[in-house]
Amino acid sequence: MSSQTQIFPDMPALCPETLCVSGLSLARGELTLVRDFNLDLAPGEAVLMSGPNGTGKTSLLRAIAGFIRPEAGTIRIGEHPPTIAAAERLAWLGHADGLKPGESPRQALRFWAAMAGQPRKAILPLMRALAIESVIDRPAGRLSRGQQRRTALVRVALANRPIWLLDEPAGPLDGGGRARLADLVAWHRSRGGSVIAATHQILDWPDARRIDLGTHR
Amino acid sequence: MSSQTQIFPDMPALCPETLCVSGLSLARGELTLVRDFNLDLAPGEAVLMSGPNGTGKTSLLRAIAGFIRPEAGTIRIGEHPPTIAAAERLAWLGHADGLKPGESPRQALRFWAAMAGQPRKAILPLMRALAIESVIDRPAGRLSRGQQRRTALVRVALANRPIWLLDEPAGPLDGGGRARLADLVAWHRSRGGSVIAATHQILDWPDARRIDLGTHR
Amino acid sequence: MNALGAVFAREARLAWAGGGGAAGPAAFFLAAITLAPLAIGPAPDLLMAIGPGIMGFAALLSVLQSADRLFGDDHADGTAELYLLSGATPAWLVLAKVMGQAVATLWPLPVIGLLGALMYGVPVETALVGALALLAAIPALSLIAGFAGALAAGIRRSGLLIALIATPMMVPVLIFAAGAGRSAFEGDERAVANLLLTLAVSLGTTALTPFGIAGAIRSRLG
Amino acid sequence: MNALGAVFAREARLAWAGGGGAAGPAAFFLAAITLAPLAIGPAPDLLMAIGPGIMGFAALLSVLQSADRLFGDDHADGTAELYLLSGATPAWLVLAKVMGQAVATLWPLPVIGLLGALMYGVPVETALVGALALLAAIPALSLIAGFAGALAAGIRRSGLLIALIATPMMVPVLIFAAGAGRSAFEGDERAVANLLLTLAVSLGTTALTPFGIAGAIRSRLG
Amino acid sequence: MLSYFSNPQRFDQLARVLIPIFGGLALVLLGVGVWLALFNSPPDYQQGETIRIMYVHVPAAYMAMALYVALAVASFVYFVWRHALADTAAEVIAPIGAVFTMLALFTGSLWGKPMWGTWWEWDARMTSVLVLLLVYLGYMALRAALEDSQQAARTGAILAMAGIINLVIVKFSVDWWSSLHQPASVIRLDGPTIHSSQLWPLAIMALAYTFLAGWLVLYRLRSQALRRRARALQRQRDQLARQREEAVS
Ligand code: HEM
Ligand SMILES: Nc1ncnc2c1ncn2[C@@H]1O[C@H](COP(=O)(O)OP(=O)(O)OP(=O)(O)O)[C@@H](O)[C@H]1O
Ligand SMILES: Nc1ncnc2c1ncn2[C@@H]1O[C@H](COP(=O)(O)OP(=O)(O)OP(=O)(O)O)[C@@H](O)[C@H]1O
Ligand SMILES: [Mg+2]
Ligand SMILES: [Mg+2]
Repeated sequence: MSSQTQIFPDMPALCPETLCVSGLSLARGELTLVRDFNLDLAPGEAVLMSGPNGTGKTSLLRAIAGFIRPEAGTIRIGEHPPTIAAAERLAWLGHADGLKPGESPRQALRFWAAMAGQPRKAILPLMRALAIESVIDRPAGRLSRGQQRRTALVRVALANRPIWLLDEPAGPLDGGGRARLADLVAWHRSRGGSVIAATHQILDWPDARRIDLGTHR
Repeated sequence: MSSQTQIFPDMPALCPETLCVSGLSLARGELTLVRDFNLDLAPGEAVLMSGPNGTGKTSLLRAIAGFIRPEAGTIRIGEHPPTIAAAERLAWLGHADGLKPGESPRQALRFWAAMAGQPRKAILPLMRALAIESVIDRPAGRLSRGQQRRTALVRVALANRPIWLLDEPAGPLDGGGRARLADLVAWHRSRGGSVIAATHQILDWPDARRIDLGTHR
Repeated sequence: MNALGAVFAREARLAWAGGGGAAGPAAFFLAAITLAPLAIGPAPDLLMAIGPGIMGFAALLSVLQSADRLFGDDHADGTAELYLLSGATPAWLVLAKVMGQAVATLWPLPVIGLLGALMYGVPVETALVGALALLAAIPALSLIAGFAGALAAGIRRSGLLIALIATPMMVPVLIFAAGAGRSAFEGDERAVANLLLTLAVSLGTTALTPFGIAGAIRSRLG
Repeated sequence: MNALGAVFAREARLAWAGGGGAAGPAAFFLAAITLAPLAIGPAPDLLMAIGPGIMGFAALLSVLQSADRLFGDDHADGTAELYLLSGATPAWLVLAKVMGQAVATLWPLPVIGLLGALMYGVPVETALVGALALLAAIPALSLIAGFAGALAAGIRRSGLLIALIATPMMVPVLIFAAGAGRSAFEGDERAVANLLLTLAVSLGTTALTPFGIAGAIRSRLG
Repeated sequence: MLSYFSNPQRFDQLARVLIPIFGGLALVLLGVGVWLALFNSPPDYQQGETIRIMYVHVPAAYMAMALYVALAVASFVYFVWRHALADTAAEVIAPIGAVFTMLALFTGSLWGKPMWGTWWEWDARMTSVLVLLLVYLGYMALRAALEDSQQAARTGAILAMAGIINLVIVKFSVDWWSSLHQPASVIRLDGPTIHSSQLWPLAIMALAYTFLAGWLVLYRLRSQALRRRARALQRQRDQLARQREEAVS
């Protein structure tokens, strides 16, 4: 796919990984949110998860990442349950962007590149891919909501991990930002990566599977 | 309009108010964001403000609320500049929802009703109008993003003030939530209220004026 | 219920919510006066001599502990904007807020101060004077802490900055409040004068700091 | 640069960012040892006797002050999740984090402790022993504060909770560290033993608390 | 008057004239003062030669307080009239004041060793100067922690104005607390109680310190103002370039 070369051709290769959720039930407090949920995600696939507010999209993503312990069912990333071993296969974008107000995107992304063991030189192309290279040295606390979100998306891409878990990635993005996100996801999939995103926006990612968690229940 | 009776017919009448922004220029740090911006908002009107991330929508709303001092130009709410006197005419929804994690919507809304001098009995109908009456006693920290946003919208409506300033009101809302927000806004306008909202979503509020801050610059 | 009453009640409720409540500063106070003898050593006459002073010092630190959350949370969660647009006079509003928290959480301090002084071997009358002085000092201490907290709201590691800003302004209260205890201990008749001075400082602070706090909140939103 | 080095360096950088840095705990320490005599009174022999103890006590409080931000900020801004998914061993990661902050911000404490002790009229050798004891106590104090901070991350008024959780665990360090200064003051040869014990507690804490902290972070995400 | 000099150009002209005058006066007065203090004044009948430390110490203590007053006044002017120059003044005064405070502490404790036998005494006056140092440090730390310059300016101004209470503490602390320190002997309602052979060198040193501080403040103020203007010009140029680009495309 052409978007691969557009974004950053020198990125080290990705190790594709499968995700398999079977018979998952989640409860929060008194409430059962998700009952007997099944999902198979092969390399290169994308899932767009929608559903009314409060149905449990965020909870489901957090369970897959291993932050919430499910009531029943299994989650497998490759062969592992979501433990530290499997965590290295996931890239996470939550409601919060994980930015420090005093740290500029450049500083933050250099740090996350080092954490993921990825080369720094990927930072600038990825910032460009999300059209925020001009704010690279502005403290994150002064960025606009959309600029913060884009910085967090760069962090996700920078980790170079096969499975992306994105919770409302497009909420604060403008039209251009959504298009650039779609390109980024297409690039990731072309490299063998996969994505699960919870969203209320209508994102047109080509041949993404759509799950409505509301009707599933 | 029928939505008025649907939502809460017993709400005390609203005192309509005009807003007039003329020749406004805003700067943040070294950056000039908005130059010579003009806006007139009569009772019953709605303005939907869009524009690329980082153009200054949030900054503009904050200036109108009196949180940011403009470089040049004037802002008038009725006859007043945005001071405490004029503040009583504004209802504010920022990026943050203004909720305390340990407080339930019922507790929080009772508090804000008392602050605004409005009757408590409006709380339940408004919660119903946004379809979150079922979570009324759940601590806000455990609500989903969309539920939190809806609670904040109830707070805005509850204050019974003529001019609403909404920063991305619909970001975390599902389709149903957006429809209910549209109803709420229609009800507010039918009572003589007006709204300025910054948004990246396509909200279909009937005959709302649309401003693209990106092209304005 | 009017707006100020609502703010007062909410602040008291939030201070109690989450199980902390009055236990918080009280527990810190208790921890501090328990640790001090461990650091200083068990010599009884030494402890007796420093008893009234340590009570004042520990009370000051307990009040400082909760200062960063009082206005810092409002700054972070968007409540500060809402308060400024609420139409209530900002100075009254912040006074209600600080007092709501103080009334809900700080009343045990004089009681523990009394007990603590007795545990340090301080005579009963001296301990009583000390406890009264603490009571008189609480408004001043919590308003000054609130002022520093409003200035530093939302700053990383604001706790330290708050302590640095607040302590110099707390010096007179500390001198008078601890002085009351000490003069009582030394059988000096200045105890009453010190007590009255503490009260006077508290009144003065109550009249002035709310304006400072309101100004600080507004300036931090810009 | 490997992951742990990166965490260490980032934490040190964040501690310095925004102008606070090493000045924070140091300034608090200075404020505490300045206020104590105001509360206790100026009598020189009294101050000399409590000098070593007050230094240990004030150092403990300074370390506590920054504890709520160390893990609380990560919890609030979503960094905690990212750390857990980073693939680095959590215990090592938190150790690097705590040490990064400690190295960046706590090194002035022994220096000010030395100066402070001299200002309290403590003899030079005693003051030196006290400063060494502070140095030896810093790892233990900051790790215990970090543990309490991780347990209380994101809780309203976590500062108080942290103080409550941490102080009992800090008792041994405080006893040995302040004990070293006091024994030196009293010309007691137990000074060296106390110094070594402080160091031993610090080493033990370094070996154990990281697991506790990592577990606490994970449990607070659920 | 205020608004007259808040104009950057006019301030710059004025500063260019005043800076050499202040610098020169400071140099000359310091020379004379040091000569008088060290060689041409009698040793004290009680304190002997150590009295000479006084000529360094007392003016430093006085500058520590005077500069805080200046800081508070500049902050007040900024807060009410929003002259950017007043804020810059506050910004540059603080570290200079802190240095003079440290000098007062340092020379005071040098003096204390021969006089009282200790470097440091928890005496009211000394302690309150230490507190004044904390006030300066707190002000600088708050400003440094606020990234937005407008927020730093307004918030700092509020703190500086509130901090004026500490001068009251410094001034009256002697009466509140039992004290070893000299009671005020120069500035008294019934005239100075100090001998004229000591008063003269002291007065000259005080004047010298004042001009030194004035020179430091003006110098840093001018360079800060120039930096601000350079930044503004750069911004203008960038914006013009951007507009030209837009016009072309
Ligand atoms: C670090 C220690 C010291 C500090 C912080 C300090 C501070 C001050 C201050 C703030 C003043 C100005 C008082 C005013 O104008 O009201 C002052 C004046 C003075 N100090 Fe010190 N002082 C210290 C040590 C000493 C010592 C050891 C002596 C000698 C015995 C001394 C003798 C004086 C004298 C004679 C004056 C002039 C008093 C007057 O005319 O008001 N000081 N000092
Ligand atoms: N500890 C808890 N106790 C009770 N209910 C809880 C708890 N935590 C979460 N909930 C509820 O669980 C539901 C699921 O929340 P979740 O955040 O997963 O929803 P979501 O699908 O992401 O919604 P949104 O679209 O609004 O983001 C919500 O209704 C919430 O109120
Ligand atoms: N203190 C500051 N210094 C420099 N630049 C700043 C400062 N504060 C904000 N900015 C910049 O000002 C711009 C406007 O931000 P604002 O939040 O108003 O944008 P927005 O239109 O609301 O964007 P979004 O759609 O992403 O929410 C951003 O580009 C931001 O980076
Ligand atoms: Mg969600
Ligand atoms: Mg915005």
